[in-house]
Amino acid sequence: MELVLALGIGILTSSGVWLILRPRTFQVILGLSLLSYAVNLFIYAIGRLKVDAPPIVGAVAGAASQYDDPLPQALVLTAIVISFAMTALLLVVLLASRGITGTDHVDGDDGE
Amino acid sequence: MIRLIPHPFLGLALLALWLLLTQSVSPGQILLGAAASLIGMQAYAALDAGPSGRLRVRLIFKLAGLVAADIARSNLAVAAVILFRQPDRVAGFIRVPIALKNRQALAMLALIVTATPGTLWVDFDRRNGTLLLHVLDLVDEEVWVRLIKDRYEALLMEIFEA
Amino acid sequence: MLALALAITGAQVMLGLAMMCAAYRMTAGPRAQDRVLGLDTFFTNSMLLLITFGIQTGRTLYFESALTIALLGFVGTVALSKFLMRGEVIE
Amino acid sequence: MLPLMGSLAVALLSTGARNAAGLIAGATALAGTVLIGCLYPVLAGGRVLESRIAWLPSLGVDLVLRLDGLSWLFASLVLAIGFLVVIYARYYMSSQDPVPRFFSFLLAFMGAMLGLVLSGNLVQLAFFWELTSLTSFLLIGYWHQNESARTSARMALIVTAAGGLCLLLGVVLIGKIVGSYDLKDVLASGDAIRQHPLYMPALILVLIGAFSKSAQFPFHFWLPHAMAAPTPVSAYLHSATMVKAGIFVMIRLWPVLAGTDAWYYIVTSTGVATLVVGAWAAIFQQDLKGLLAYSTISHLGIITLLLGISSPLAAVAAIFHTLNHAFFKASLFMAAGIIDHEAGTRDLRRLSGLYRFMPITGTLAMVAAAAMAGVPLLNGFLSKEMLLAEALEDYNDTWLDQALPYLVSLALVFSVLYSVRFIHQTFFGPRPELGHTPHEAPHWMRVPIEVLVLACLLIGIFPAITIGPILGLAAHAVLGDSTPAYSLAIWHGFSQPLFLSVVALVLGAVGYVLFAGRLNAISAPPLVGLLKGRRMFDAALYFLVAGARWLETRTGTNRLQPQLRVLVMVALLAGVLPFLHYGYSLGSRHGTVLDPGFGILWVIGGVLAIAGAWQAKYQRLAAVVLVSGVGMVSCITFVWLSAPDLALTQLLVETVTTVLLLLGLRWLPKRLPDVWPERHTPASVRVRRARDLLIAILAGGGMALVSFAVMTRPLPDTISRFFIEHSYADAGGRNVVNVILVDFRAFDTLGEITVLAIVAITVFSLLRRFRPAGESVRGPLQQRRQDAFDEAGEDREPGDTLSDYLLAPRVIIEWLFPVIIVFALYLLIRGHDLPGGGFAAGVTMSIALVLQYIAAGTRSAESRLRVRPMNWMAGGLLAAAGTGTAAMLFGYPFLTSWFRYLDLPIIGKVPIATALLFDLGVFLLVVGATAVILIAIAHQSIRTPLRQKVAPVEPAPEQI
Amino acid sequence: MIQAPDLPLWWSLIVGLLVLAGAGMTLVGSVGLLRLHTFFDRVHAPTLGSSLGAVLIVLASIVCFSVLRTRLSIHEVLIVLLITCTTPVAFMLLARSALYRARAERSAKTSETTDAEPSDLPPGSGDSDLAR
Amino acid sequence: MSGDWARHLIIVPVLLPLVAGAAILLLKERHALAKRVAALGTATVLLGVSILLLVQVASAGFAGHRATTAYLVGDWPAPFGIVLVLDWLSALMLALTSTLGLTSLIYATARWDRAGPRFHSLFLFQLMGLNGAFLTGDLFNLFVFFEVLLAASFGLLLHGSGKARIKAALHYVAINVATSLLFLIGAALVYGVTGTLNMADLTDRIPAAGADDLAILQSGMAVLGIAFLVKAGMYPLGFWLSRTYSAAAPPVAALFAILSKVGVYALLRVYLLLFGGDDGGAANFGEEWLLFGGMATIVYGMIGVLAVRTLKRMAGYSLIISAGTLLAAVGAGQGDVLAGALFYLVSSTLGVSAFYLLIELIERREYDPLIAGEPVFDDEYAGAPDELETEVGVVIPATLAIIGGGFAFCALLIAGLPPLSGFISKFAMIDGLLNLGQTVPPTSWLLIALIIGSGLAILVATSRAGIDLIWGPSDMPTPALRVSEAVPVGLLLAVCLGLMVFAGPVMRYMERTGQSLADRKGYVEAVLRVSRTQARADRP
Repeated sequence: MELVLALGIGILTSSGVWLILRPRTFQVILGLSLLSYAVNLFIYAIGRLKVDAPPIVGAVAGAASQYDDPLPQALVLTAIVISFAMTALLLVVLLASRGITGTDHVDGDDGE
Repeated sequence: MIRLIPHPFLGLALLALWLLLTQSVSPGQILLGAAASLIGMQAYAALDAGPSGRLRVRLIFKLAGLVAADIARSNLAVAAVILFRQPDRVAGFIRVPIALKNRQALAMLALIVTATPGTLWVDFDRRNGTLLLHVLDLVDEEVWVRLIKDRYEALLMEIFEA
Repeated sequence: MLALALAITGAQVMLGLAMMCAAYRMTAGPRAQDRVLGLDTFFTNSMLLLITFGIQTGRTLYFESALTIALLGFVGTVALSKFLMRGEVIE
Repeated sequence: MLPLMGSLAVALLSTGARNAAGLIAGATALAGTVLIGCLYPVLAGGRVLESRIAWLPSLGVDLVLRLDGLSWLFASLVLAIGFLVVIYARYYMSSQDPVPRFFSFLLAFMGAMLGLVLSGNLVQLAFFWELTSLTSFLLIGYWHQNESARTSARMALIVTAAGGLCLLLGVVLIGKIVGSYDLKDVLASGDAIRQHPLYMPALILVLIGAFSKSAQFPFHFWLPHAMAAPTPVSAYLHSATMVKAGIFVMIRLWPVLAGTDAWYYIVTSTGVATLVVGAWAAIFQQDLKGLLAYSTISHLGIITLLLGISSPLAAVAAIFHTLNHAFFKASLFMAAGIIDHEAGTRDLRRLSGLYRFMPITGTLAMVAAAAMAGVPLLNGFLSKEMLLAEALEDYNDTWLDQALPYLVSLALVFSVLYSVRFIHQTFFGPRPELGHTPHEAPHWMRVPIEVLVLACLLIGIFPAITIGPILGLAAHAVLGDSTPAYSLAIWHGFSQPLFLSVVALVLGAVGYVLFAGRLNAISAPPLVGLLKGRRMFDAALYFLVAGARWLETRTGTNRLQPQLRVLVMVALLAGVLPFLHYGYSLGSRHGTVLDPGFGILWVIGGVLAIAGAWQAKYQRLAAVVLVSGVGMVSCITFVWLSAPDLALTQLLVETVTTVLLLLGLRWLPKRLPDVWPERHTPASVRVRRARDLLIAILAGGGMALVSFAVMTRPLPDTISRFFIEHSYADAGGRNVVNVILVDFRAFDTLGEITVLAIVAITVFSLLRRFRPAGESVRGPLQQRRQDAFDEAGEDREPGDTLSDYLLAPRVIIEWLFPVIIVFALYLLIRGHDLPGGGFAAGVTMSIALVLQYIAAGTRSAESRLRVRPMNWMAGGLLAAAGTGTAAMLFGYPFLTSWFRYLDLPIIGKVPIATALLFDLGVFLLVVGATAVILIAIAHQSIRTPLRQKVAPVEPAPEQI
Repeated sequence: MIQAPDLPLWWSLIVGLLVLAGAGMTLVGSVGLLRLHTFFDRVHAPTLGSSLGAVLIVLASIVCFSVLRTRLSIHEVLIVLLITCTTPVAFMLLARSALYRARAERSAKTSETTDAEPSDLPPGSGDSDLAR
Repeated sequence: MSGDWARHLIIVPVLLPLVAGAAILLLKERHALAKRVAALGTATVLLGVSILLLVQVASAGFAGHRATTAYLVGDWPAPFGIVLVLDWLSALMLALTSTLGLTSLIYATARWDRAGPRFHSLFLFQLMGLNGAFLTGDLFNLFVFFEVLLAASFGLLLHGSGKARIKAALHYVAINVATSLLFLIGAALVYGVTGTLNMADLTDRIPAAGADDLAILQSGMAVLGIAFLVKAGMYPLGFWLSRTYSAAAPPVAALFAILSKVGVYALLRVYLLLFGGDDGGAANFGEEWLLFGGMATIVYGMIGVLAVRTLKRMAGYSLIISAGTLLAAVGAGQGDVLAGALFYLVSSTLGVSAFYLLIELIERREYDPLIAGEPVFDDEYAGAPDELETEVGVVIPATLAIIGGGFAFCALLIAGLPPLSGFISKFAMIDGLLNLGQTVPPTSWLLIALIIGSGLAILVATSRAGIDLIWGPSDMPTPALRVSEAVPVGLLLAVCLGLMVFAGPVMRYMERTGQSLADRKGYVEAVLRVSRTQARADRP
């Protein structure tokens, strides 16, 4: 499981990095989306993997080892929200830039 | 009262939804659910989607049963189409004249048609009341037209416009 | 017990394969509508996978995720379809 | 410090108040002079006055005003000559000039200079040193409408300020060697300094500072250009005071720095070079002030040379000459100013015969020039004698020592030559061909010159009475007990120096007679003229700037791609280096058993991600589809790995993001033309792609390795244990994740929703000014075509296609509206105990709204749903913050939560928690913010038709 | 992780079968995506998963949880209800868009498409620059 | 109860702008005056509060008590809940922020706040983000406040719109979003090894980290460091800085002057706290990188300052220089240097801030900042540009003189020449660098040379530009100067003047700050031992 997830994170990162290095704004935005998926998974994975141990406690909390580490989850939630906000912002800036420079190249000029 | 509960059926449905969601019928949840469904109703009323009219509940169940059976049957049929290639299978568009005018009824029909594997609601020309359907296994156009008109449209007409 | 466990795992594998098919459509196209169709199928299959997961663990916690896909999964498809048809999502 | 206050007072005067300004300036300088005069007896009694104000005690820097003989001498020089210059300037400056500014600068300079000479702390000295540079910059640039004034001022500033920084560093080093910046301590530890390994750097740095200020070769070039300043400034700064600052520092530090070979070679050779070069160049000047400027340089060289010799006697001579030079050079500059004023030119070739018009000025100038040339009975003679004596003295057997007499004599010849030339060409000869008749300057303008010349005479004739005690005092301050016996007599008998003096006088006069005519024809001094300091300076600056530009384009970039590439690479490097150092190892934790489903899932995830990356350029829609597929995969992963909250949120955000991206896609060009034709991609591009691919793979590999390494290690005892244990007991929630979000770490959440709010505002603000690209203004092709079809159809009306299209979906979506809202409320309420929460609920709610927009269109949706998202947002923020603040009212810290179970009849136990209120705030805000973002983008579409009215007429449908 | 909740044997067999059947149905539907040749054929296939497949799996879930918690657990019905409402919406919209696009493309190429279409639908012309 | 309120003072710098910003959102655009008054009032109160806090810290600290105080947000005990920590450094940064905030805001009210909607809210949120980042004692909370301040900075950067801003913003946003991801990765790795996010707790736990985990820990910290360095603008990560800041509206740029310092602050805080000690294998890790990176940054800044033609970009590069100087000074790793560096931080930030404000006054003659826009929502933004002229600016006769004087002032301040505080701080740094007795490492020499050289470069550049602009012949009309524009510049410069005059006490403060940063135990104790509110026990 760990290995698969690690590979998955790696692939997402690679794809994301490849995209943010591309010259089109839309590629960059998608790249950042992919990267943020990767990072979210990564943060999550840092809390170690546990199957079937959601951190929902009963009236009496069991030992901590019975639950998946809740803190990374909370962090990921925050990160998801923030990366959503940033994606929205980047998108709008992208549109504005596109409107004003007439191209969707990240540097405002064409050519690859 | 009407302003408070503009759509009683909807309200009940929402309450049921709430109780299903919470998986509980405790008094507290009923109260909360009622509150939630009030909000939901107000929201729906704000959409100004038109009066929901009187629905015939019994017929609805009948329709549901009918549709469920049809869906199950078509499922198998479509699975067969997929699994066993039938070289003589013809797929295509058919046109069905529809007399229904009520939006909600039309929407219901659309749901039924599309939810059933093998048939697909593609377009409906409101001005001349023609429905364009796509059928996966178009053996006989007339059979399909009859199916739609007799089985569903009539029933819907009764439910919504009677 | 084991039978059920195997059955569930088997079902998950089948659903996984179903998702693969959907993913194939998403990747290969050939047209945009095929991809969107693939996506919708992908979502539906995912939802089913989540339900089997709920059965597997005996927890109802995962139900909401499945329900959310059932309720809101179509929004993406709707938006994509409308984009294809009209060139914009909200007009 | 008096002058600084005076400067401020003058600065406040309006431009018209010239008399007042002059008066204040004069009074200030006079008061200073009197004050310092009064202090003389105290000093003569052998005391050193010190006053100390704590400033930076921890760094050993206090403001220390230290008045000893040397500083008294310089201070009185500064004040007295300052006073005279103020009087002179009052009449010199034309009535159009904004005089208050001038006087204000002048006084500021005076203050800085005083601070410099009075400072008893090395750092303070450097501090005021820079101040003099700055004020002199302002004074040189006073006539800033004149281009040369501007550039000269800047040059002077840069050279002297740079020198000042070197000086600073030098004195800091000295301070470090001594362990104190206090002058007293420094002066007491000369040996320690000279033996310290840091002596050399300190010496060189201090000397660079001093040389640059005192216009020593090769830093001399700024001085002649500084003559662009008004003449009073030249008289004051560039003869009497500022240039002497360098000399002052050398004298001040003479006891601790001098006496080594390094000092001797550097200082003496510089002095000689300056002396010779200055004198040589002075001969060839055609500009009156230029001549004086070069002569100043050469005289400064003399003083430097004397200091370099390192004998106590030479030091005395240096001090003496400093004083003398101040007197005669200031008067000469003033005289030159009068000449310029009256004759309207300073060109020696055009001047002549002025004596008949201005005999008094002429006489004064002659006396002063004679003093400069070293004619006996004048002060210049005395110090020159001392110089020659020292030059002849045999100190060490080096070539420099041997050559010194010859070089000095040569320079003296030159100096006689240019002095004679100055006088003769200006005052004698035929009537000048000037447009008007020059006459004598106003009396008060001459008074300063008269005073100064008188001083020259007095010193020259009665040296022992007039200057003797003062000089003695100053010399004692420098040399202490080793002050040599010296005599200030006019007549020392026939000695070698006298002989040389006479020879120089004669040779100089003869030289003038021989070469006078030829000199006028030469526009630049030979030999030295080649060393065009200014041009070199300009060229250096130019190359500096050009080089910087070149480097900036090479070392920096304005493009995004390289920046991101560097960022990724640096981060990668930073992440990998520790592993290279410590090695990469896996931990001992047993992994979880792989589920086949999970494996398949990630096969799909990987394929989708790669495909998405591949497609993103040309097939944007496909990429959006694929990326949302990846999102779904990660959502399922979260479910699988016990994070239902994450899954829920991820899913919802995923949906909104897709809609968002599609909204954005509408404004992007449909499809890009291939920049490079198939298979004709240039090699450079291919290399770049390969490189990026490599980086991407490395980055991905790094992430995979690191995460795997972490995941295989056992989890340390995390703070989460506390959360799990206290979640239900102390915070009343079963869903630990949600409790963390709304209670344990609610502060994070507060920040997070603020981010969302900010972004929403930003998006909204930005889109107010949104201008879509040309081709997307007209609306999508599909719409135009479908509208055209509707127009063409007989039984159709425009918009029919759309309404038919949406007929059934719209109704169903309307049905779903209340369902989704109830679902959202459900998520909100249950969040504390089960997956859900304010954020998920808020996004769900906003999806409900957006669905209505999609189905009904903006206008129609808004005619029915009046959303005021800004108010939602504000309300949400206030609710969340208010909940937290409420805790403070009860004396708890911000955001302290509170909950109770209420026992109600029938209903039973009901939990009441402030956390729910907080979550409600989150909910409201998220609804508002998401709605603002999506709706603001959606609104762009209905804004475009407004533009179409003005835009070129749409092509008719048939043409499409 | 191969595990399952603790159910009585018979119930577990029922649940297992239901799950397998549902998953199988869904798989068949998705395989249809691969096997069918035209878009309009393919669009029917996933309906299998969203109708019968979903029903079967949800049924399995209902059975499972009802037995586990020894009371009727029917909230999963919601999933079926909602999915029946939502997927058709998506498919309807998608089908219509596809039809428009097919038309547009055909009239651009003036070549045959596989779908027989009525002629009174919006015409299209050379918009090959549509986002694919 | 009233004595209790002093305890809550620490939350005010975060809470107040948030509440005020949100409340202002409720006001429609046409209530411009009310918004202004509210925003200005908030900024003033903030300044007051931050000064109070500063005094609180200083008086406690100088009296020999513990200066560091912690505040448990949510009343959860220290390593678990989020802690706000007020200590020498954070109090200093708060005061700096609120000073810049108030002055920039006053300046903005002259005209800039009407160049786009919702300016005041964004501005206040920006202050909130900055204050939060300076106060928090939690690594992830730091991330959140970084995002708050970044998001607000995006908004403010785009304020006024226009091509240059949008282009700059695109880069700025993209880079910062990527950087935020790095921050997350770094923070996650640190958590993965230590299991905590509280900085004090981290300090406690890091020495205990097994040798096996050290690589991961350092890797995480390094990635985290890169994230900070991007914000700080270190070469080669800071190419965006100059262009971005120069594109921003002047009051915004003036506030941004502190933005790059946030990165430096975070670095100081996190690194000195976590790796400052001598214990454990992770001690003093990364210092050389900082030192060399800082020096490279100075060089790049010098090159840039000399190369660029516009004053705004020059100001941006001088920010890079100052960031480089600070980084190198931190990397040099000595307490004495640190004190000087902190002084330098304050003085250069104030200087550059004033510089940005002045530049606009100088260059104002050339452009009109306001682009007309159309409303999206009907109630928004009732025709602001027309109203601008109705507000009469007081034209001071000697406008140009004041501007010129201010310019010279700023240039000196930034270049670090006497008589201003820039000089003192540079001197203090040099003094500190040489404080090693006999052996001064060559890197220190190099750094000293760079510190001095960079000052010179700034002098060369600003004197060129300044002379051309202020002294150069110009037939353009003398710009009208509003009081509300002159006052903030004057205020900033007055503060610098104050720093110079009271250099002694200020320096003492800085030294204590430097010492407190080295005193990790004191910090840890102050944070981890802080007690919860007593009445807590009655909670169920």
